[in-house]
Amino acid sequence: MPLTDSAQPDLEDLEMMWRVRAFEEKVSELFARGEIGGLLHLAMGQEATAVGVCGALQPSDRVFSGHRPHAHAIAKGAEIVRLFAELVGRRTGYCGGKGGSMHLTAPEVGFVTATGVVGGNLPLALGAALSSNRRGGSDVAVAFFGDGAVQTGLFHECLNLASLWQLPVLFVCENNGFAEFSPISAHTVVERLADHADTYGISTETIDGNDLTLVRPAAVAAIERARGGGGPSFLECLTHRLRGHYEGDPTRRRGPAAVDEGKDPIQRFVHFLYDGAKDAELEEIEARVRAEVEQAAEEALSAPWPERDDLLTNVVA
Amino acid sequence: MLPDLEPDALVALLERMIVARRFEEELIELAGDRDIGHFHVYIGQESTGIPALSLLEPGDLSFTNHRNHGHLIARGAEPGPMYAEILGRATGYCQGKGGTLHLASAEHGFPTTSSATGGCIPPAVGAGMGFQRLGSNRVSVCLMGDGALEEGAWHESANIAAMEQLPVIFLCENNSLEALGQRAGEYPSSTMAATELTDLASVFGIESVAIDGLDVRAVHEAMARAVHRARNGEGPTFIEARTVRWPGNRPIWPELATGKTDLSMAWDISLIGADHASWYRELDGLLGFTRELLTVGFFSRDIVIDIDELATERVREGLSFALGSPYPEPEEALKHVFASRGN
Amino acid sequence: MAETVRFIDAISSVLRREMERDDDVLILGEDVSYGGPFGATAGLSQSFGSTRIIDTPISEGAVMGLAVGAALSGHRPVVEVMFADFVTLAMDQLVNHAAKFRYMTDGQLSVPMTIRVQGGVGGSYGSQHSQSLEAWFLHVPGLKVVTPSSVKDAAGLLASAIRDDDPVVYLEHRGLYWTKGLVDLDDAPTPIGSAAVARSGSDVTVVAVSRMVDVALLASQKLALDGIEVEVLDLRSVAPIDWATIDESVRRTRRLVVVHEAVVTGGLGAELVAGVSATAFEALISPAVRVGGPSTPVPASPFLERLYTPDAEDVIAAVLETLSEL
Amino acid sequence: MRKMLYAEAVVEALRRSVQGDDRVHLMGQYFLGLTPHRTMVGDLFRQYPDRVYFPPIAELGYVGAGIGAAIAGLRPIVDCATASFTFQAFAQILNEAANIHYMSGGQTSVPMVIHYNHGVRGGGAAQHSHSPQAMMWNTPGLEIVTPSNPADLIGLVLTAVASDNPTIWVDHVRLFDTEGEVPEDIEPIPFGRGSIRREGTDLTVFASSWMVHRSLEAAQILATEGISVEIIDPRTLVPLDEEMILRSVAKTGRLLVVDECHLRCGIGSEIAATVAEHAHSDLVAPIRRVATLDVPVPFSPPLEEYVEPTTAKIVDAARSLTGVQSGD
Repeated sequence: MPLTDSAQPDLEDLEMMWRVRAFEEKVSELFARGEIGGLLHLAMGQEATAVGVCGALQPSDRVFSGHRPHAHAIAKGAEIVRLFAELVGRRTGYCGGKGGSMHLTAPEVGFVTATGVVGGNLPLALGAALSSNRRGGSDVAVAFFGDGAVQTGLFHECLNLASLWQLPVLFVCENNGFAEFSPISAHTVVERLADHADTYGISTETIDGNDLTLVRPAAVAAIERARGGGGPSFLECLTHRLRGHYEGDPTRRRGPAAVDEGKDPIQRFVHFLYDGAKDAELEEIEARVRAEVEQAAEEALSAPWPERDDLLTNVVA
Repeated sequence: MLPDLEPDALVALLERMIVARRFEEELIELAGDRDIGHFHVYIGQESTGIPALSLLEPGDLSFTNHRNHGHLIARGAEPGPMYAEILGRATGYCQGKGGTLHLASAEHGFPTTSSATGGCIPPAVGAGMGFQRLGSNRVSVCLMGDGALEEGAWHESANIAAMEQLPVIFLCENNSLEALGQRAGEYPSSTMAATELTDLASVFGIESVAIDGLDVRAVHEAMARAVHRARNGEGPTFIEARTVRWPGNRPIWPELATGKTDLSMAWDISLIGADHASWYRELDGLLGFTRELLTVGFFSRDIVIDIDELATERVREGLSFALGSPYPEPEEALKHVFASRGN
Repeated sequence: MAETVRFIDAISSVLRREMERDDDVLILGEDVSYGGPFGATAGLSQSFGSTRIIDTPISEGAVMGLAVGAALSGHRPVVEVMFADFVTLAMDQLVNHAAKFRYMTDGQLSVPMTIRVQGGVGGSYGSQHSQSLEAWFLHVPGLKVVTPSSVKDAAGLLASAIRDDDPVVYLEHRGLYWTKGLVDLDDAPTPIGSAAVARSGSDVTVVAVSRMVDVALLASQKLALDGIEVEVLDLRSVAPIDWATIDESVRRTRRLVVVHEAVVTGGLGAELVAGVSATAFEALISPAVRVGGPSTPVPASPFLERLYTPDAEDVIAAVLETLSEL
Repeated sequence: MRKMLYAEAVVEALRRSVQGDDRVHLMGQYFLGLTPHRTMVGDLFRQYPDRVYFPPIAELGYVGAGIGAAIAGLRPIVDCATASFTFQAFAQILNEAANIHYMSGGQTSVPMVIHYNHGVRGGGAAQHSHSPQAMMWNTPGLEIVTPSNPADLIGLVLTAVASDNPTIWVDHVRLFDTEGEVPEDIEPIPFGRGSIRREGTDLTVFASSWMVHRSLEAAQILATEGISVEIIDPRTLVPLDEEMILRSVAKTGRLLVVDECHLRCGIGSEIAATVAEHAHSDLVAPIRRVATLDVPVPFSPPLEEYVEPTTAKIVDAARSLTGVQSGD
């Protein structure tokens, strides 16, 4: 489709990508300092898909993420101070310290939930889409997942259902070439993952997920199709993880060298916007966002721990 | 068309197809007289399972599902212990512990039968993996219905079979052409969005073919090729055999909607009335195969009648054997939870 | 108005009434528009159409998760699981998602869904279609679990389950489907978490669930002829357990028997006996006794099925055992 | 005797299994979870590339494949990594593997081992902290081993691999860093025989896996207060050494079950019920259970500590059972 203005990413999107990057870098630092425990999966290098897709959504559209959810939550509009607070297990966190990194929620901005189970969020997104559809609404549901989820049985069941019922759902596969620790070739013989979606008659597109100027229009088109009753779409974004599978991964396979290969989505978008010229404005955005992130992290760390009484609440209503 | 086989082999196929048919007919009749629990019959799919499984050799494994009676007969299981198992008797293949849903006979290459939809797929793939790793040239056959393709187990297992190039044959008997809930002309099976079921396998690079499951020759050829590939390390094959659901299978409890099969309809069209005419004329693979054998002139109607009489007799003897068999001893209920421990 | 209906029809009627009462109630399952295998949803698709009576593929995991997603979005889905054993295919969505979202998000998300699960021994269905899995669900915090034994509670607990704001596993024993009983659909729903005194007695407390309540009642009638007065508690809710009612009864009778059809080892009975042994230890004057399925898969043979399933004689033997240890 | 880390013992158990029987193949790569030890198993994988299979993230598919491979003649050791992922494979583990021998009337055996790491491990939150062994126990047909030290681990795994039954091998990542003595020539340990980790007279503590260590720690504290604790480590839950438990309770008259499963219908429920049924007259105090509280496991460290069975909770429970006032 031709690019419309709404399909063009702009400076706000750049700022959002910086916010994600700065957040993840800060998280990495807090993890190294021992302020954050548990399993942390960071999305440095995958900012363009999160920002490209979430920036094309309305607040009432619902996002369901997987075990690498920070970028999606931020891009959907979650407050970073509450995200930090959750990661450091504080009472003011989005889940009051009960969820942690893999179970973030910010329902008021349409970031419904994440899951630590590979592929576990796909049917949830489907259900939200069904719900919207049955209410005659126009809200769209989005499931973000990695290439590892494509080999799960749920993936197959969900794509079949989405197509059968023509549900308003967007499947965003962030194909970073690695399922957990293994290169994708160790997990499937299918080279273009979107081929699976073709099988069920779902609209597909495979794009360079590091290029925000490609992700955004593809997302806008898919979302408009879903809103208009055109059913599900499958967007395969070829991305590049700048970190290992999780923080502390002893077999970390990715290093900053990748940046040199021109895969860093922020650098690419900067180049697109400025063609290497106005560095001052860029530096101002980055500096401002980093300061904001630092302050949010400080605020989160000084927040109180949960109370013991909190432990037994909210198991059931 | 007929498979490229010696007359003796063709007669053997016919004989097993008739046994499979009579087996189910007797069972449905029996169920009219007494409560024998829920069961599924293979009528209408004999032209697929019998020629396909005739190509297996001892040691090859097959993993079947809730609609398994015809499969066991195809590999030489006896009606007596089969009925005995269905009736929960001590002389059943599983000594009454499996029943129709888990009818299994290890000596005939059926180590276990799952009646959870898609439940047989991962173990079938695993058996292929076992054979490959043991350096054996045996093959593993997964006997599945089209509904099993709706399960995630299919997707996970197909991926593994393709990745490892395992000696596995997925024989998918798609009998949904008239199944409950079918969206006519829209999808090939009840609730599957893929317009071609074979796409679900070929997307993994698995060699896939859709055939007419009523065509004994087509089944035989496709299966022969799949077995050859598997034995020679060329990887998995997916065969979609399209059959039509027998009218008696439409209700949840099978009933003899088309009556006991009258094989003379194979040569005397005047016996076919208005009811179920298309079934008798075109869709019953057993009648079709009989017609072809007669047309080619391998043998006479009398021989068909003789084979049928013998087959019917064998089935009835099996049923009396089962009905005359005792129930298991009570203690049997507590046995075989675990294999005996070696320590 | 009270009328006598079959258990399965009570389920049907409540589904219909709840759908009329609340537009957010959806039904999902295999062949539900055709009534499902036992007719629980018969006729509903004619009234409510395919937008609310939704046939699904045989994709238990996805369907369970989809219902969770719809519940997160404000619907009240009722998922029909054709056989309890097939919950195994949806365990991850049930245990790791449905049961946890409220807690993991500290109360921000709700999962108001009902999971109707048919199960139990009978009809030669064999090992993969006959299990009673209430102990698994009881072990998962965040799930509520109910299992009616009477037609009245079949209706009352289902209405409560559908109106509840948490995931409720509603366990149906197919052996009860054709039993009849009096029910008034206008009555208040049966509250979740409350046991019923099915028969009052002073000598021994027998706690039973589902189809075993009738078995316990039959046993208690026979025992009454010998002057032994058994109190039969119908647990009705497996989670939460009505400890107060059990505790009150056991402190009075000072003896406890638990009866369920599921496997004894690691079963509901283990929890009940462990709980009573901790809280009413001094009240018990003889050891508690558990009656239930043996530690074997469920066999297919009708003969073996009868041996597998506890009957009134087993309950009588257990009651007498608690009385003999004085 | 040599000293060995539990994590090293995992690798040794796998190595000996692979070396001892050509039919043993390893399916999965996270035997040591995501701990820093996970690279230790790498040498073994490199040494026997033909005996190792790294599956995709498809637990239902590859655990089921393990079942079929076992039927076809292998003796696979299948790794599910984190216990929570077994829920993806429940249909194959509990509805197929556990039932096959029985359903077939004894015709077919499934000689496979299924490994997972259970329990609260620190920051795992609700979806990575499960202990599903109680649920598996409720399904007849699975043997369940729960080693607590390196020597037992090796001996039990050797028996598991030789067993013709599907066996669940339960590890805990917190065990990996513990150290223990291992005989030079270790023999298979028969199933169904518990081990008395500490002898005592006042109170019987039943604990498995990682909880054995917490109980030992508690017993030391209690000893300084004059409370003599006997600790029973069942080593295998199925089959269970009931006799050892009953014998100990007959001696002490008190039972405390320490269990990392959730309280309701946990391992503790079954042990408590068994003792209540069979040793009622031996008991001089109610049976107590210290288990993971019945909430999903929370993420935040203080909340996590509050739900799990800690040494302090074991000490408190023991004091109250033996009539000693809490505190000093």
